[in-house]
Amino acid sequence: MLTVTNLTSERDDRILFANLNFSLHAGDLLQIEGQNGSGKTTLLRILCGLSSHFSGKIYWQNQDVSQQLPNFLQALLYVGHHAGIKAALTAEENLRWMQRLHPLLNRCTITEALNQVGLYGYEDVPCYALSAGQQRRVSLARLYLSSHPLWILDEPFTAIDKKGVLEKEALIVKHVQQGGMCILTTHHDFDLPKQTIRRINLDQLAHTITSVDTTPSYLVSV
Amino acid sequence: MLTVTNLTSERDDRILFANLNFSLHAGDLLQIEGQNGSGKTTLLRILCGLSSHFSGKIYWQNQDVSQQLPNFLQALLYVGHHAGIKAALTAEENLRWMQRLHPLLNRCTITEALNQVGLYGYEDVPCYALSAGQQRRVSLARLYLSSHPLWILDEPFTAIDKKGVLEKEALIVKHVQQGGMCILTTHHDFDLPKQTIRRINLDQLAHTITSVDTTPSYLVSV
Amino acid sequence: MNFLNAAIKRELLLALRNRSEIINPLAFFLLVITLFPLAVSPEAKVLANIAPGIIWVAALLATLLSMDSLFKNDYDDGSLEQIVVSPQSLALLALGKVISHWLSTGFLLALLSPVLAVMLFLPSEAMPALVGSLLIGTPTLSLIGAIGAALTVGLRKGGVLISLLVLPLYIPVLIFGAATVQAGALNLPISGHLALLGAMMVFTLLLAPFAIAAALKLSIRN
Amino acid sequence: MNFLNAAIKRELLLALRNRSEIINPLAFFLLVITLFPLAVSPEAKVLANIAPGIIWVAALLATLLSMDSLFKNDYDDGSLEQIVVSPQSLALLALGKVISHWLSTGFLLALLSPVLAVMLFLPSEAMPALVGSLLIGTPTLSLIGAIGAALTVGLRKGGVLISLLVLPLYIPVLIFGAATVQAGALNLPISGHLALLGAMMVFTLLLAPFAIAAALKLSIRN
Amino acid sequence: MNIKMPKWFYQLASPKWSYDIMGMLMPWFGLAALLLLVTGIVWGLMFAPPDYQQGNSYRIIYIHVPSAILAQSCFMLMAVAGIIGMVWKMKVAHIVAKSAAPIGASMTIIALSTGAIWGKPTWGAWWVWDARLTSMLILLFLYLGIIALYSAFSNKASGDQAASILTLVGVVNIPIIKYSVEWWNTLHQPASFTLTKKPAMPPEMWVPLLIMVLGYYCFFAYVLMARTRIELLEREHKSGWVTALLTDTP
Ligand code: HEM
Ligand SMILES: Nc1ncnc2c1ncn2[C@@H]1O[C@H](COP(=O)(O)OP(=O)(O)OP(=O)(O)O)[C@@H](O)[C@H]1O
Ligand SMILES: Nc1ncnc2c1ncn2[C@@H]1O[C@H](COP(=O)(O)OP(=O)(O)OP(=O)(O)O)[C@@H](O)[C@H]1O
Ligand SMILES: [Mg+2]
Ligand SMILES: [Mg+2]
Repeated sequence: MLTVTNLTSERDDRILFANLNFSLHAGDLLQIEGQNGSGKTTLLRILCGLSSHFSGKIYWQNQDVSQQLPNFLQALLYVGHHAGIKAALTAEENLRWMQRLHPLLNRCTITEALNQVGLYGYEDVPCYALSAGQQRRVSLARLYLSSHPLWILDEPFTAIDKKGVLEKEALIVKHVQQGGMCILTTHHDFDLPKQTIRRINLDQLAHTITSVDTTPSYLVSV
Repeated sequence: MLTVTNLTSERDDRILFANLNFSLHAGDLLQIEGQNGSGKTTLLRILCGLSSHFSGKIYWQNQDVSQQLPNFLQALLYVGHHAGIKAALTAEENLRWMQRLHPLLNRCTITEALNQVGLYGYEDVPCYALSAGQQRRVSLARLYLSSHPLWILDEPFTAIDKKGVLEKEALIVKHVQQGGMCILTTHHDFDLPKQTIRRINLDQLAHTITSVDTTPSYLVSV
Repeated sequence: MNFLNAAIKRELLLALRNRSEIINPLAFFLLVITLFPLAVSPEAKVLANIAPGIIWVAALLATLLSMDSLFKNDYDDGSLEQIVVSPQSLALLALGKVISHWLSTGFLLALLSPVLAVMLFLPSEAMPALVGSLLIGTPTLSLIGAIGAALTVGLRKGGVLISLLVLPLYIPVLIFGAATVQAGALNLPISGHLALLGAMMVFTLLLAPFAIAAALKLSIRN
Repeated sequence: MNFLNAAIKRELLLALRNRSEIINPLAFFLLVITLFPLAVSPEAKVLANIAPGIIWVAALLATLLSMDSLFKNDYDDGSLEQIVVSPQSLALLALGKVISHWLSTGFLLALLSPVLAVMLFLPSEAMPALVGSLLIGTPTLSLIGAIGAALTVGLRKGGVLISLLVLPLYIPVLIFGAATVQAGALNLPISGHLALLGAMMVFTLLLAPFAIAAALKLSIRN
Repeated sequence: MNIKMPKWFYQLASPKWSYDIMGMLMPWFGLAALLLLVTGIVWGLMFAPPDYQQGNSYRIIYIHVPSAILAQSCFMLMAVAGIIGMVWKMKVAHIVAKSAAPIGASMTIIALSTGAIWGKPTWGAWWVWDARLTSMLILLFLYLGIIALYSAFSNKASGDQAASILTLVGVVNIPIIKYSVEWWNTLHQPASFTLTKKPAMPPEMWVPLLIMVLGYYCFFAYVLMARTRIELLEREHKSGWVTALLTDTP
């Protein structure tokens, strides 16, 4: 269970969001919304411990994350803006290395995962010779491999074609239905009933803050 | 007018498309469709002269492109996968340089263009301090500046939020309605009546080829 | 010419934006030269004897190493692509880049060299020869290095491959440069040497921009 | 230990994939050393005198320059991020990277050095001292260099800044390394020198991995 | 550039035609190389008189000099092929240049190592920084750079052109290197050992040497054509004539 209290982030004197509070339980799917530059990526990176531009507290299983980082990292799968794959290695070699890093990438075999993302026949091609979407698919193959409880995904559908997006959406829904948690950002429409998905809109948050705070803050043009 | 005859491309012994024929006239909007890895980016780069992995002919105003490259480049605006902006420079400085490169980026002032893409207030921020979507917006500000007859856009909407996508779609439609030409790839749905937009699907092309070896002439309905 | 001007200005602006780019070759030059008294011998007689050679080798290496990033950044962020699809002359742009590169390396190295020469006990009669040979010789190094940089820019981690390509071509400049300083130290006439270095410079100045432009196009289209 | 193994294997695989990474520091070493006879003097007596210093400076520079890319690629493509959000030890990974880096630079340099020593007329009695000092000294260079690389990896175009940070720390190794060879050439005992170099290696080996890991985390979170 | 050339020149541009012609010529060159090399070696090593100063160690000349000569000729050939390839867009010329590069590099290595072996007894050192030796070493570096460049490009056509640019820049530089290196050497130090003074050789010594040089050229042509043909097949493996070739000979 992930809980966030009073999370505030500012960059270069612009407050992105302030006093953000939420908690995420098993089975929750949380979508961070907001226009470009509203701070979605920043928020996700803060949650993963990849950014120190924040104040506030983050708890994992009711304990401060910084007190039990290894536990938290054990449970976390993060897919960021950058694919995190080596161009010189093949898809298979890349995923094998990911498995070394994350013991919980053990749900199925690598070959199965690659088939699932439609890279059958490309196992042995070095990744630099793959198209933009195919490279992204290699990175997303981790979702099929993962038995992590918590997924944090930043624009996972970038460069993926329509059929691919539908498949990955279904996978994410399945993950939370089986008791996983997922936080993601995406500009794609996620067509799901209200009760399945929760949304936090950072644009609105930015609005509320600018009026309260005393720092000469900046209103993002809408 | 852009005409392509018998365009064939292969990478590492995989034929991406063969004997592609089409022509584009004033007022045409052409969307290249196809799943990830089908060769959309490759095709666009070939058209712009950025790839030599092809055989076939490309004509501009009924003359071979390679015979009159300066003419062709004068008329062309290309927005690729990479934003083509310098992280250390501000949005304004970047666009000013683009104007030096392309004399036809003269439709409005840079400030106007930046306002149009919602970067009002960010003119003086170096681009590395912009979010993924904001960086893309800087690159797309060129569309507002451009009076080039031919636009070639590779996934222009990547990382752009929903409102931004709608605005840019409208801009593209306006461009062709005023007699411009546009070739683009996008995995977003482009909601337009059939007569406004033409589509070439590379998946189908790939299918027909792989079975036949003697390279039949495949004509896309124009 | 107008465009050449704009290109030079842009490069200098970029160099100023991350000042490290200017300071680094200088710092490297300084540090390499201070290594020799430590590694070889602190004796004035030994050092004075080898000083011309060492200063020239250090200047050559400082130029060579800063060469690697000359086109790399432009390649990675798509700026180079944009220049290739623009109607402007690539050779002119390349020349602009080389000129501003030289201003921020070779030129500054030449100005700094007398200080280092004093540290290596080079007799003061040799100073004009030192500064003169560096001023006339380093442009040739920048021009030839840019050919190597352009040839390797598209290669994944071309890295130090550029050294292999470029160093053999640097050797005549090195030999005549060091010989000029040695002649200067012995109070021999140096105008013959300088004329030769000047001839090399003019020769490369006339030919290199075209070789660079051709190499850049190749690298992009690979 | 298992993970250390896997990390080393991955790095060596990557190095093999673009073989230039292995050949390049060697080629650079070779080329730099051939520059000195050309720039300084072809006389055997002069060269033999300065050979220990030159070879050590060249080895130092070859190590230093290959250092720059040690973490850069992992940073740019997001691999480093992935390692930070994984439960594996960053220090162990860093150690693995340094070890494989040393195997493909320092180790090979040491093996190659006798050939170059012959070209500089170093007396054959000095060969054991040369190879020994390089074998024991270069790991320290790799370890210290990796700290510098980790500190600068996140900086836009940190470029040669790393030299500035690292070279001062290299100086003790350089002094003792070159002194070892000089002693060897004079048929003096060298075991004291080697023991000192060994002590430096052990000391950095114990401390550097943690410094590297801390620096990497800093760079990522900036 | 459109410079009119004779017909056979354009025929050369056809991969199939070149492949066939080389197939025809190869056996002759192979045979000539074999005859000349065997004659030269036997004559040089067994029948030529020993040198009055160096005794028998001079006999390495029969390997050393031909390889040194060839190492330089090969670079010229690559430059000419590079120009033809760039100006007339002739693929075959590029392929010839590419096939020649490793041969030239090997010849350079042979010249260097036989020279080094020879240097030890005559000069007492494996290596001296003499003008000729130095420019040879630089030539080796140029070869290695060119080979590295060929292999670094994924698009073979791009690699060809990149290497051609480097070859042309290099070939312009070679006379400059030679000149500068020679000047550098004589300026600072009277060379302790000069290679430029020809040892007054009796004909019994230089005739076998001449035969060896000719043999080397034939051998070079033979290997070059073999390598070119292989490269042609590899590049053209999709085209009709290669498929026909492969299906014709079961
Ligand atoms: C690594 C060391 C050496 C290198 C790189 C080298 C290189 C060369 C080169 C480039 C040539 C010119 C071929 C031509 O174009 O005519 C040559 C010729 C020759 N070399 Fe060497 N050489 C080396 C060592 C030696 C040694 C040690 C000797 C014997 C003392 C020697 C004796 C000769 C002779 C007699 C010729 C023929 C001279 C002539 O026809 O002009 N070389 N060598
Ligand atoms: N550098 C390269 N070397 C070899 N093959 C490549 C290279 N780049 C791309 N390819 C291959 O070319 C094919 C088409 O790539 P391309 O980038 O054109 O696809 P795309 O249609 O743009 O896909 P996406 O929707 O993912 O952007 C892919 O199958 C890929 O494997
Ligand atoms: N390195 C940085 N230095 C300073 N400010 C930054 C930096 N990176 C981002 N910012 C600022 O932080 C804000 C939020 O950026 P972030 O990347 O989190 O936005 P985002 O919501 O993910 O946007 P997008 O939809 O475009 O991905 C932006 O306004 C940007 O200007
Ligand atoms: Mg974002
Ligand atoms: Mg694409």
